[in-house]
Amino acid sequence: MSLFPTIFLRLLTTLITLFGVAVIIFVIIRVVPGNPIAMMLPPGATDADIQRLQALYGFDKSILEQFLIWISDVVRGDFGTSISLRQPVLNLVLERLPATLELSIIALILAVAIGLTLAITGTRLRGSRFESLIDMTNGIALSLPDFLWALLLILLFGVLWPLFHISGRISPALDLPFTSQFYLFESLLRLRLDLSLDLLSHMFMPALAMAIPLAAIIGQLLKQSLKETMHLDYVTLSRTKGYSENHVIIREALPNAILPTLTLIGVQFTFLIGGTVIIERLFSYEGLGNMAIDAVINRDLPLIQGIVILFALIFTLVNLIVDMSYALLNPRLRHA
Amino acid sequence: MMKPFLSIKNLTVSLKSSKEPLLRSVSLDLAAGNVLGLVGESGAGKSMIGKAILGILPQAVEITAGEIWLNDQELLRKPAKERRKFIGASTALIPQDPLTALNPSRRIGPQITERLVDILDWKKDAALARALELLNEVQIPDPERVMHSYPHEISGGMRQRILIASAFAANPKLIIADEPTTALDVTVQKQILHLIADLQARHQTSLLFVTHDLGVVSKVCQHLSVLYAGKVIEASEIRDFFKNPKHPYSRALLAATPKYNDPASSLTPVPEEVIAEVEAEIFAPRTECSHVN
Amino acid sequence: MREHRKKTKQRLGIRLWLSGGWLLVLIAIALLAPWISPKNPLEQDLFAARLPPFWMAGAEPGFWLGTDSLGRDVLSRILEGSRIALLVAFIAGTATCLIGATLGMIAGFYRGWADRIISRFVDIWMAFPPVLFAILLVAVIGTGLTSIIIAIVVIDWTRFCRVVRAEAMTQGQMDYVASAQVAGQKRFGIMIAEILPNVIPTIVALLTLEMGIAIIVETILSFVNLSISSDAPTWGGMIAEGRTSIYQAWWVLIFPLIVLFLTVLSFSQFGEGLKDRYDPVLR
Amino acid sequence: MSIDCPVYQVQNLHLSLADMTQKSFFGSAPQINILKDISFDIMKGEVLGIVGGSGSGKSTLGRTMIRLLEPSQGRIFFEGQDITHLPEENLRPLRHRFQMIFQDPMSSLNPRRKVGRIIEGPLKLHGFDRISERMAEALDLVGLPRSFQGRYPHELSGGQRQRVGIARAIATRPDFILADEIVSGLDVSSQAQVLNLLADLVRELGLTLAFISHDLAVIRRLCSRVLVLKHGQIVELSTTERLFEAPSSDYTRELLNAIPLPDPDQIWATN
Repeated sequence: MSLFPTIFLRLLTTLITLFGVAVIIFVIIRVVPGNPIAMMLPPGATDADIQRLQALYGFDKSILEQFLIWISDVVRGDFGTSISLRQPVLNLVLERLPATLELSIIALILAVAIGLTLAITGTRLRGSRFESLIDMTNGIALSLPDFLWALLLILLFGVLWPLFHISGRISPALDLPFTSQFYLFESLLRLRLDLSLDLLSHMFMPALAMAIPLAAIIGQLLKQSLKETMHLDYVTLSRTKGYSENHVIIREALPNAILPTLTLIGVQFTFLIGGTVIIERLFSYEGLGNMAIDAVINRDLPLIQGIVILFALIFTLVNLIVDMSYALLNPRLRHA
Repeated sequence: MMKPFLSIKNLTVSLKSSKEPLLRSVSLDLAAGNVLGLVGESGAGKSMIGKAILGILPQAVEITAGEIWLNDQELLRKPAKERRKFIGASTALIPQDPLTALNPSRRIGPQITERLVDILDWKKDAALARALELLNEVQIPDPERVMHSYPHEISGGMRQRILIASAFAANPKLIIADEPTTALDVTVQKQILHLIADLQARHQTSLLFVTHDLGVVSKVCQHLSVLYAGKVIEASEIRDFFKNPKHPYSRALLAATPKYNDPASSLTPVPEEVIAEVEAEIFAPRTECSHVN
Repeated sequence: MREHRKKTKQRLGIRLWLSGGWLLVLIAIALLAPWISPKNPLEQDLFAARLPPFWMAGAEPGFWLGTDSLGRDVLSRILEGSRIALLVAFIAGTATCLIGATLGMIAGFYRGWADRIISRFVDIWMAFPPVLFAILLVAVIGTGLTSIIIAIVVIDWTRFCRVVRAEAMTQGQMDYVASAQVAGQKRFGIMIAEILPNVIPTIVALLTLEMGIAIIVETILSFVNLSISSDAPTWGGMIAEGRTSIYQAWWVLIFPLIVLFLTVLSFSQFGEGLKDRYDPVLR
Repeated sequence: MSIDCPVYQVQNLHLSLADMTQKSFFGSAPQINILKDISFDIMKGEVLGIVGGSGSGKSTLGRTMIRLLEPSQGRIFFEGQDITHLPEENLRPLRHRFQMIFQDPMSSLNPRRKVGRIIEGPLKLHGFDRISERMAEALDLVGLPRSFQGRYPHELSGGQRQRVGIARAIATRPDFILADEIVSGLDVSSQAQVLNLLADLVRELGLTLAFISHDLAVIRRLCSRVLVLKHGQIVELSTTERLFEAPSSDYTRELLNAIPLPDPDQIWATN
């Protein structure tokens, strides 16, 4: 299939997915039992207050009308104003997003690094006792979610051997010279390594908690894919040419074995970002996830809708990038 | 007889886990410039011998006894790194399945020249020239374009030619062909077999040819060894073998091989008693096998 | 080969027995909780607040694993909490499995429009961060056991759907499916008689994994205090409370965490163990 | 159905499939025609060999005859009845009268069903009586011990699994069996056993067979007539004797000359 139609097809499905998310989130809040406005007001509110608010937020119109108004605003970037924080949703979200993105990227780097080493050492030691050891650790890491790993890490490195920080994003005492919300990247750019170190020591535990299950999945899948590739003739051929085992694994088998894992990393990266919701809460890390939970507890509908749409946007974008890079990296598709 | 370039003495290979032998003290010699066929049904262990020589035995299998002499050097006692380099420099493999024998994410050119440059320390352009020369020798149209293209852009038969060119490019002393034409159509197989035979004669390379097809062996090899369950049950010169095979199993195998021009003696199943006899011989205490001359 | 296979079979057997054993213990505890728990899990006693476990100094007899900041016995609350955890695990796990696997089979076997629609829904679902979706659902529907179960089913059916669909698709291309068609079997008959038996081992492994995940989701929900009901003791509630007083009373967090850890691990390993033990192809 | 009426009559058969790799988003995928104007008959008790290289369309022809694929043009008569575009419901009652044996014994037997139940499958579907008896008979006919009915496919050898495939096909005593490259995956000795078994079954049960293979020596052993396919077209259709003694088409000659016989003195030069 030549590249152009695939890209067009992919964009179309992305739009459908986004639209689907918008419809579902919009409907869930309004159609499900319980009046959204009543949920938001403190218990003592009178009927008059409820009526007034309904008119203000346009809840008195039909669902479809409300949806159309809301969609037209969203397309123009206006996500409405948050009820509990009384600020435009977009600003709130954009202010907190960098923290979550940085955390997810660090987690991804950790996961890929651990997963890669697990897979390569597993393949290198295949057939030995160590291999079954690696498989077992992989199995355990895989079956326990990030939430449990976070609690374990908090206990181990927060209480027993307090090596890392277990709450907050940066030590409050430090003065922050940052202009953007991307503290980590900016601290690196400004070569303020002391700040970077402090940030990292705050981010390491939550990132590691998120990274362990993903590393296990990558490790298992890549090891399986590597094992299959190792049986193929071109790998055996390379061995007979006199190359060392490491050369054969890294130069011949890995580039082909990594391709299927790439798509998985793309999909799992979006789960990773989703995972920040609870992890940020556990580590009281001021990211988008933490704000999302408060928004739900305060029944702040516009903010909830804004965050969910944004998450969906990130998800579809990441998937699009992964699919495109898969096509470019894989020579067979590139020349289609 | 010329000094054998390859000489295997009582090679025994068995499964690491259950110690079940896959090769039972196999001995064979291959003179320089000669072609030896290894024949047998699947599971007889014929390709295991090739793998043992090249040091690419599967993970679950190990060599428990025997020696492999290549160009007067014993391989099994060599330290791993030295052995790997020595095998890389003096032998080559023609694999069975052309579809998986070329790395799909790399261009064809480097897959031919890399061994010359990395292992044999040739200069880059010498390696390039050698590769182009061999691609011509295997009658590949427009070798420049082929060097730059990816494996998926080339047909199965053509890929097998490239693999043969790549094997001969390093002018190895020994080439092991592991069922090189089993995956090809019969018409393409004929061209490939002729190609291998011509190149072998021209470069005077010793060739170990592994196949299950007695027809192919009769066309390409000068000597053959017949294997059953990891044991060489008969070794002889080609014409003697096809005139009167000595071992009952060899005779039964010949009768079982399909021959379109003689339906009467084609595809007759191997009788039970022959199987019983050869099994008894293999699992009996080690008597010197009379049929090996 | 015989001896080799026996060795691997032993190793797998251990995994099955260990995980199965823990789950049996847990079920027994859940059933007998009211009778075997030493103290009343809800009874508060501010004078006995934050007592350490029995082996530490300042422990009180009878409070084996110590008490939380309101003086409630940690051990009894864990035993009581196991009821809700297992209830959620079995009901939510099976419901998610039934819905997800059926949709996955239909999409993977019949392909065509069914596949396109179901896959589109899976894509949309995967665009939602699962935890946020769960919290939102429970917040909107209101807390309680049924709403938690609905939340788990609504989020996690895609896990089954994706895996079962892929498995059904690979099995669909095998010749034995064409052979059943040649024998004159209806499409639906082929799905049930030919494809399903080959997909069941994967479904069983996923089902037990899903039970473990259901407990985790319940724990997360009670962590953000959207749990079943404010007073009923749940592991998640204890962990949430333990997290806040982690420096003063670490045991309030550790013991429910260990129990949760072992339970979720046993659920995932039990499924794998069952599959290795009873799947004819692997035996 | 009168005796002299052929089991199969294939008239001007065409079949083209969409080439999904070239499918652009807008239009439908370009069609490649795989079978081009194929016509032949198969008489009762006959064994017709269908031979050709890979990509010649021989497997597609076989699957179209038993309606696993629907032809684009032309007609197929089975025992006088036109089954070309018969919908699946009407085809179903006929299905037990034409059966198929598959090439890959690993993928053609359901790995999680016992051998006994695999053979009983078609019998149950079409409401045969004495089902377990017929299954045991089928096992005897293919030379497998009756105790095998309790085993799983992965506990059998390649040759044994292929015999289970044959037992399943003959259990309903069909009027026609399609054998698609059933010996290509086997060793020479089990090839010989399976082919002998098939020859006996054709004689004993009076089966009509279409035998697909790329190996002419196997065709000569078993078939009374041979149809040679190249790129979806019939290049030769003649009795086995005439085909081997005096092949009329160049392609058949090329195929014959390409086969390496187990005889060092055979002249085998490339033409």
